[in-house]
Amino acid sequence: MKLIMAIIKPFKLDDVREALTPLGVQGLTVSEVKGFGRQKGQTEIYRGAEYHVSFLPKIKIEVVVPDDLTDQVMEAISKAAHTGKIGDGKIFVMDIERAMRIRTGEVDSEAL
Amino acid sequence: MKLIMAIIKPFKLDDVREALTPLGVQGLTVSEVKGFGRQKGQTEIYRGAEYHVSFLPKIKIEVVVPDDLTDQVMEAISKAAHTGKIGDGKIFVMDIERAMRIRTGEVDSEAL
Amino acid sequence: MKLIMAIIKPFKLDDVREALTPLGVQGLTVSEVKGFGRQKGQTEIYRGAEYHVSFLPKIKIEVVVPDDLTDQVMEAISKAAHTGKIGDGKIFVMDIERAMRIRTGEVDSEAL
Amino acid sequence: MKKPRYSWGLSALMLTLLFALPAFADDAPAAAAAAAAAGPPKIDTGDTAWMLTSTALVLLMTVPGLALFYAGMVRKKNVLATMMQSFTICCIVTIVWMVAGYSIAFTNGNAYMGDFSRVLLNGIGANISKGADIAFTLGAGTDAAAVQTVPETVYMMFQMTFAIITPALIAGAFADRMKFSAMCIFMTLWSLLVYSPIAHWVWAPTGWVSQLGVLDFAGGTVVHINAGIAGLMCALVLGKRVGYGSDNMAPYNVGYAVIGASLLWVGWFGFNAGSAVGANGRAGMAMTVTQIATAAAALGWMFAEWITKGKPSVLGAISGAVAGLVAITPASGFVLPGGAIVIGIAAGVVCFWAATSLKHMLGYDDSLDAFGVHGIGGIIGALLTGVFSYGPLSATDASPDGSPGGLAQLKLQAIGVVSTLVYSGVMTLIILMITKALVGLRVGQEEEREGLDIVLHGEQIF
Amino acid sequence: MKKPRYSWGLSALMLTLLFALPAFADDAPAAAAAAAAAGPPKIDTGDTAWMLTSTALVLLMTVPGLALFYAGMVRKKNVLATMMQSFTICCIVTIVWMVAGYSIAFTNGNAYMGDFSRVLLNGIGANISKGADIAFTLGAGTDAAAVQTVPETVYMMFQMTFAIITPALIAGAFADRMKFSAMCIFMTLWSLLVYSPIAHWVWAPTGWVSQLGVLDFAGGTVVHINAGIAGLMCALVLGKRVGYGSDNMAPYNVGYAVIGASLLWVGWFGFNAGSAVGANGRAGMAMTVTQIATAAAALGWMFAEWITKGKPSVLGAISGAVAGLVAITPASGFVLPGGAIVIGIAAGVVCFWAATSLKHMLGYDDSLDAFGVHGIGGIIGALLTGVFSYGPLSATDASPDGSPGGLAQLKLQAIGVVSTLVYSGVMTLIILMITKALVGLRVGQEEEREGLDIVLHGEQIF
Amino acid sequence: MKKPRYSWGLSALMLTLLFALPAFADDAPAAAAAAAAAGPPKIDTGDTAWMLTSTALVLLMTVPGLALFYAGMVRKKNVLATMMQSFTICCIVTIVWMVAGYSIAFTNGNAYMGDFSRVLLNGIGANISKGADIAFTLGAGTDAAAVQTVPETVYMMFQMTFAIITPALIAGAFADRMKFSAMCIFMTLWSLLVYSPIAHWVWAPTGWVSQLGVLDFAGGTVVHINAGIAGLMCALVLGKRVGYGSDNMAPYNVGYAVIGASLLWVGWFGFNAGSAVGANGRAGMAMTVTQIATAAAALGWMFAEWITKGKPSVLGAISGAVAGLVAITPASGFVLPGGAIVIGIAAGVVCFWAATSLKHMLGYDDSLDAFGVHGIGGIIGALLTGVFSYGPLSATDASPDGSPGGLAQLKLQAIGVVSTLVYSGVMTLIILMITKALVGLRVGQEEEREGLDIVLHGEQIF
Ligand SMILES: Nc1ncnc2c1ncn2[C@@H]1O[C@H](COP(=O)(O)OP(=O)(O)O)[C@@H](O)[C@H]1O
Ligand SMILES: Nc1ncnc2c1ncn2[C@@H]1O[C@H](COP(=O)(O)OP(=O)(O)O)[C@@H](O)[C@H]1O
Ligand SMILES: Nc1ncnc2c1ncn2[C@@H]1O[C@H](COP(=O)(O)OP(=O)(O)O)[C@@H](O)[C@H]1O
Repeated sequence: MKLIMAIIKPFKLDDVREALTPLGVQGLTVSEVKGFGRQKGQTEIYRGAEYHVSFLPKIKIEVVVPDDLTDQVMEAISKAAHTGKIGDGKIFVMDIERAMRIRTGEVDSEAL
Repeated sequence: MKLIMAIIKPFKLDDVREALTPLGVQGLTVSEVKGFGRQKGQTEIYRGAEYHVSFLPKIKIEVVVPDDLTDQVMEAISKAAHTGKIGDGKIFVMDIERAMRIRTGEVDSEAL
Repeated sequence: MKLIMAIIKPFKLDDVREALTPLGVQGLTVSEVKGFGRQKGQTEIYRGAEYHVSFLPKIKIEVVVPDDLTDQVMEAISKAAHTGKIGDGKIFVMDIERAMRIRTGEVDSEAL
Repeated sequence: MKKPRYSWGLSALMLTLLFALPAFADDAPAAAAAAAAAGPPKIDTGDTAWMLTSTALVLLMTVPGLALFYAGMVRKKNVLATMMQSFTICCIVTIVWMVAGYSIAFTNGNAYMGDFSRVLLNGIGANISKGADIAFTLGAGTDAAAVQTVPETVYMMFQMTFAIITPALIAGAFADRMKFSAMCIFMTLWSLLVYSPIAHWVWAPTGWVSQLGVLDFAGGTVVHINAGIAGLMCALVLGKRVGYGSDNMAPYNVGYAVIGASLLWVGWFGFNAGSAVGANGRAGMAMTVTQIATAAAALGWMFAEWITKGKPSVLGAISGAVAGLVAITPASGFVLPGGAIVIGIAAGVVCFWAATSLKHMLGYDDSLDAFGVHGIGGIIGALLTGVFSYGPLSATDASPDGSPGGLAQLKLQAIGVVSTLVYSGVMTLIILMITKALVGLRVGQEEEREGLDIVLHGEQIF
Repeated sequence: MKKPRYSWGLSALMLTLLFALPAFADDAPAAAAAAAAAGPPKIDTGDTAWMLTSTALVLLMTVPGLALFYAGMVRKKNVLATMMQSFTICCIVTIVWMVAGYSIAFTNGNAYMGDFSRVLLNGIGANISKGADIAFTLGAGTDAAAVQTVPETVYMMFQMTFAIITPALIAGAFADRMKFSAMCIFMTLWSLLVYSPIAHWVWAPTGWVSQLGVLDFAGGTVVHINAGIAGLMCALVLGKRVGYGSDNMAPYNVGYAVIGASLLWVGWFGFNAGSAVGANGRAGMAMTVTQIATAAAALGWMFAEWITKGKPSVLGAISGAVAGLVAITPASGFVLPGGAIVIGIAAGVVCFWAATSLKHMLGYDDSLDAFGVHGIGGIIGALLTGVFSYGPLSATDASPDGSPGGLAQLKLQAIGVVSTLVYSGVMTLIILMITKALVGLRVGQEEEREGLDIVLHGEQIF
Repeated sequence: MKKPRYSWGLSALMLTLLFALPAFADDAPAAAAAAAAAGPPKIDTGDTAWMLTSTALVLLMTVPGLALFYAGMVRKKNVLATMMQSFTICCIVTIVWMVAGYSIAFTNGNAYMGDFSRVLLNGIGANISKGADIAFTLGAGTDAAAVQTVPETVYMMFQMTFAIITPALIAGAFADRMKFSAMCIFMTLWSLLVYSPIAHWVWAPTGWVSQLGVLDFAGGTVVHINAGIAGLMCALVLGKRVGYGSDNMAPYNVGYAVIGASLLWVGWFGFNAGSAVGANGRAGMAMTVTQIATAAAALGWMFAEWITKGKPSVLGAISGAVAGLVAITPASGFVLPGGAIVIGIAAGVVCFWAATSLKHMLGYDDSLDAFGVHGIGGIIGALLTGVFSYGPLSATDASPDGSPGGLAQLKLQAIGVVSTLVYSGVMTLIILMITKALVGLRVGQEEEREGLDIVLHGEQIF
């Protein structure tokens, strides 16, 4: 199994989720994060003090999938989250050694 | 070392933490996340518009443990977080190559 | 590539970010988390009820870097986040198999 | 925004004429003698104190009351933009009202609109010098002249706060998707062309609705039905929010909405009891029935929801309270506690149905139920005023029976309701078209997804 | 909820008789002549203006004041449910008060409760017609008749807001664990069977406490001791919150609590200065001592905490302010600034000790310190009123010395305190038992862990 | 904190003498006869009702108004500490004012400060007994004696709320970095040594600024310029926040700031219209111009920002509103709606420039723009009062022309502005030095990074 961790623009979350359902992805976990990257925040001005807002709100999606789904899921996420503008985000893939469903005790791919 | 990442129901956090202490787990990190899975949120109605609430509040626990503790920790978490009802959550295990305690510079299992 | 995950004290974030820039780190992702560890929260008293505050606010930094940068990045983070007082936090290193930049489709080290 | 005011004034006049239902009435020229006798009327400090207070209370309803009520019900990404709407409308209408709105609404003019004698509040300071403190006479010089016990500035200010909240209510219907520039233009026009004329019809002694004998103590037609139907038009013309029905549109912070609804409740004491334009028994009764109807409506909605959906929601309880406040508004100076409780329960249960079933059935997306609560609640209240009005409360020496409820009165009330619905609905459509032609109405789809806070104002809540 | 009101009324009567301490007094039948002379009394517009305002201010204390104060101190998962309690109590008591509460409290009846002549506010509109605006006479027809300068509706409404906030204060004691249905039933019964009778004892001219000469300007016994002891009973009967003492129960948003405390402070000007039932020197003095005692108590708690715990907490400062507001309440129309500062400091320091040490020692879980702040603060204030009362403030032509403080007065005050503690404590226990039998009192343990917002109302704050 | 009050009083006296600009004037001993004729003056209940209400409204401005306005603009880690500042200042100044502040400000004394006859509010209850309700005479016994229509307690309380908000405004300048203990000491001294004397100069009939004929209806000099320049001194002495210019200092919750600004707006009706010390035509006009100037200033700032920066920010709109409120304050009882709109626009645009460009250019870190908004806005208002003042509004039988605007008046206004700037600026510096010597001014750098909420108060917002 692989953990696919995607950092995307917040308003793309619904699109990504919808893109994953047809692939059989049954679950995923989402967090609100702040991203720092090439995309520079606007220079914000609060009553005269200019700050370079370097952290931008992003959404982190973590989804664990069987090995063979990895490519398709990456593909689907990158298509759904794509706007072509800087700051679209990244997808990272890690290996998951074990998985377990707490409710039933099922393990590994059964557990996803 | 392994990173054990567990997604659980929020009100189970205290139980899980208490279950881990006897095992010698000295630290863990917790985030508020939203989960999407088989557990469907209630269909919520806000003044007549019905929305299917697909994201539910969950807690993500990340805890790094020595390899030999992995089984016990998974066991303990899954017992403490168990309600038997859908949405109890998952436990995932990843490999950690290195670890370091910032305060002292200690590394690997010393650092946990 | 490696995912370096650091749990640090919140007010050290700016220092850490500044320490990474010279190394050529172009992006990172930050979340607000709560940490449980050796550092015990103050015993807090709310109108007479004493609670041992076991969870403390921490910042989690996730940054993916090419393999050869790992040491330098760990070093830089641990120096910048160091106060010498308990609760300074941890650094963990995981392997990343693949990476992808959503905007361009670039992969792996190109994508960072 | 304030430049072409005379031309707006003119178009207002023309449009008003266009939609004028009955024939023109004569401008009562005679009989200004009564008021002129025995020196100018003096103000009463107690009445003035209460009206100054009421003005502050009604302002509190819009900022921060309505701002919080509405902002608490939208999603996180639109919280600031929603507050900004209430706040900006408050500012814009203040200027519009000063420039021409007050003059159009409360000077004599004809049966359909006032004249321009108070444009820029011209002459409003005349009666104050040397502590003379002459009281204001509404409709001075007409045979329906009503001598007040407060200075004209106070009367004007109290009315201004009504002029402010009415368009602000509309914003609930188009929340989450209207352009800020479009909103500014729309509200300027709407205040001048819709609010001021209808206020004139109903509350100026020369207004045709007022002369018919339609009862509207504190604004069931002028404020709530008016804003409600305008909101419905906006919802229809702008269309549904992106993701409506599929995305989760759960309110970001119902707590804000509770604070907002509470401030609306408190402020409404100024709205309704203040409409007695004095600190007297009628104000006390208006406050009493306001409280009772509000509580009854909140409980009505709450139990209706508890029974049909299984849980009494906090959003439901506060929505019910607002529905009750709306429905008792036209009735507040006319009914007794018994009538109030019936009006309250009716409003709570019917608005619950309107906001949760009717809207669903008809399929429009009135985001925060401007129509379902203010439109429907206002209609219920306006009609039931005709049923429960208790004569002695409005009795005077001139009219010793007051305005008792009954079939005749009910018919009059229906006329008031229908003419407001028609005039406001049609005019709102026209103003929407004009605004659309000028700057467009809706933000882009991508922008809507990203949220108005960042897109329109460059800010966000963390 | 409102159906069996007459039977409640009857049980109220019976229970009241049961606990009546001294013997029955005669219903003063004679001497209604004084008030009847020289035409009915007219209202004073200035006094009426201030009482209308005060009513709005006291409503502001409950919604949103108390709602925010309490919601800010609970955990995130219970924020909305806590607000809902204040809001719903406001609605329920409004109806209960209208149906029978007001009549039980403020009609003549006997020394222990009023009669049913104002049930459903029957006859309250009688004095308004044709702008007659006849002023209300409290205890009309008795030899203690007190002619007011405001209409009865205003008097009734002002008192209603007191009837609303008192039960709402209790909710602090059982926060985070009571069933919503249980709360609705409990509060209905409590308002009728505890609040209204005690209000009658103390504030109706025919009440036995009032006739003894116990001083309670704005509700030290009726409101605060009453709510405090009832809260303590609730905390004892319901038991501790799950996880009490081990889980972190840090307040979700002390900021909300600060806003709430601030609104309580502002609203309390209506509460205390409004209890002068007029805009006069006594109201001004009541406002003055309220401000001084509040500031002194906040600083008292703050410095006590700073010294003993090392840091002055925000929660401490606002808790101290509320303690000061509570303690000055019974004293507010009777003491001078010097007395106020002593009462304030005493309240701040003693309530700090009560909420942080006494509670701990005794081991009950009064979640938000309804007893520690309102009970203890009220007792301090009620007793010290007997010490610092300055005669001339309450002097009239009939009683040229007023009610000066002293040992005699202190004894009377103690009687007021003890009888409130006993009656309210016992009755609260009984009502809790009844409620428990009907629907149970507490949510399940799992539900409590999950949080009342979702479990009871299906909503949450994000 | 309250112990060495007489020595403070003495130093106040000495410092006042030191900075006194013109020579000493004679204490008008004669001509107390006029007021004494025909029995003591009675209060007017209507006026008293409005002043009681105004007092509550002005308190609402500080807690929770300003507390929210400021807390919404700081970072999350300082939210509670910022609220705590407003709340604590409210408490401290209440006591300081009671102990000596009121006496220094509003008793006759000499041209530079009052005397100590009202220390501890000594004698303030004298006129109340037996419902006598004698009205207060400001400057009694001098030939400028001004008979009021409200009791002295009410006058004192109304003024106390002004004394509270003024130092609370300063806190915006040093937000995020001052020690809590330092703040407590600084504010105690500042209230006594700066606020009270300046209030005496401008508002006591014996004050030298007042006798010059400088116009300041509700506190342009006393409150806003005074707080603004003191804030600037604090910002300069304390230095910039750690990370200023590089870290993101985006406001945590602009929503809080919107609520705060709204409550400031509503409360300001009490501030300005209350400064008429009665419910009369002048109060109505003051309220009117307040509303108009505020709206104009908000729109002014908003459009200026929209044009120059591309987006109208919510923070900008509310900042503009506050700037307008500030600028109209000195003018409010003197100008007509036309003047108000000019003052409003000027304040909105100039303060926008001051807060976003001037501050940047000069390089000081006035965190929340206490100087940019209150200082600059106050100066604009004070000067333009001299331009737009309309004589008849301030006309009396004694002075039938009132105080019309013009070059002569403008010069007087400039004297008022400059003397406030100089005295307040210098004294603030001295008090800062004293405070620094006693406890230090600023928290450590590490503590500042960690946030004042945890470091100073051991609490945080989640
Ligand atoms: N090396 C990295 N490690 C972790 N997160 C990263 C890394 N680089 C970028 N990110 C995340 O991806 C987001 C987008 O990256 P950015 O460089 O702004 O644009 P783009 O993805 O178009 O190159 C960042 O805001 C950050 O959250
Ligand atoms: N494949 C997955 N990858 C990441 N997180 C998952 C995945 N599947 C489920 N989750 C997380 O686990 C939670 C519970 O899953 P769900 O399917 O609802 O119930 P259950 O765990 O009982 O099967 C989800 O809300 C989600 O946060
Ligand atoms: N085994 C672990 N797994 C995950 N996170 C940990 C672990 N141990 C510590 N942490 C995180 O590191 C933070 C600091 O650890 P702590 O034991 O308090 O101090 P120190 O880092 O100085 O040893 C904790 O608050 C927690 O967030």
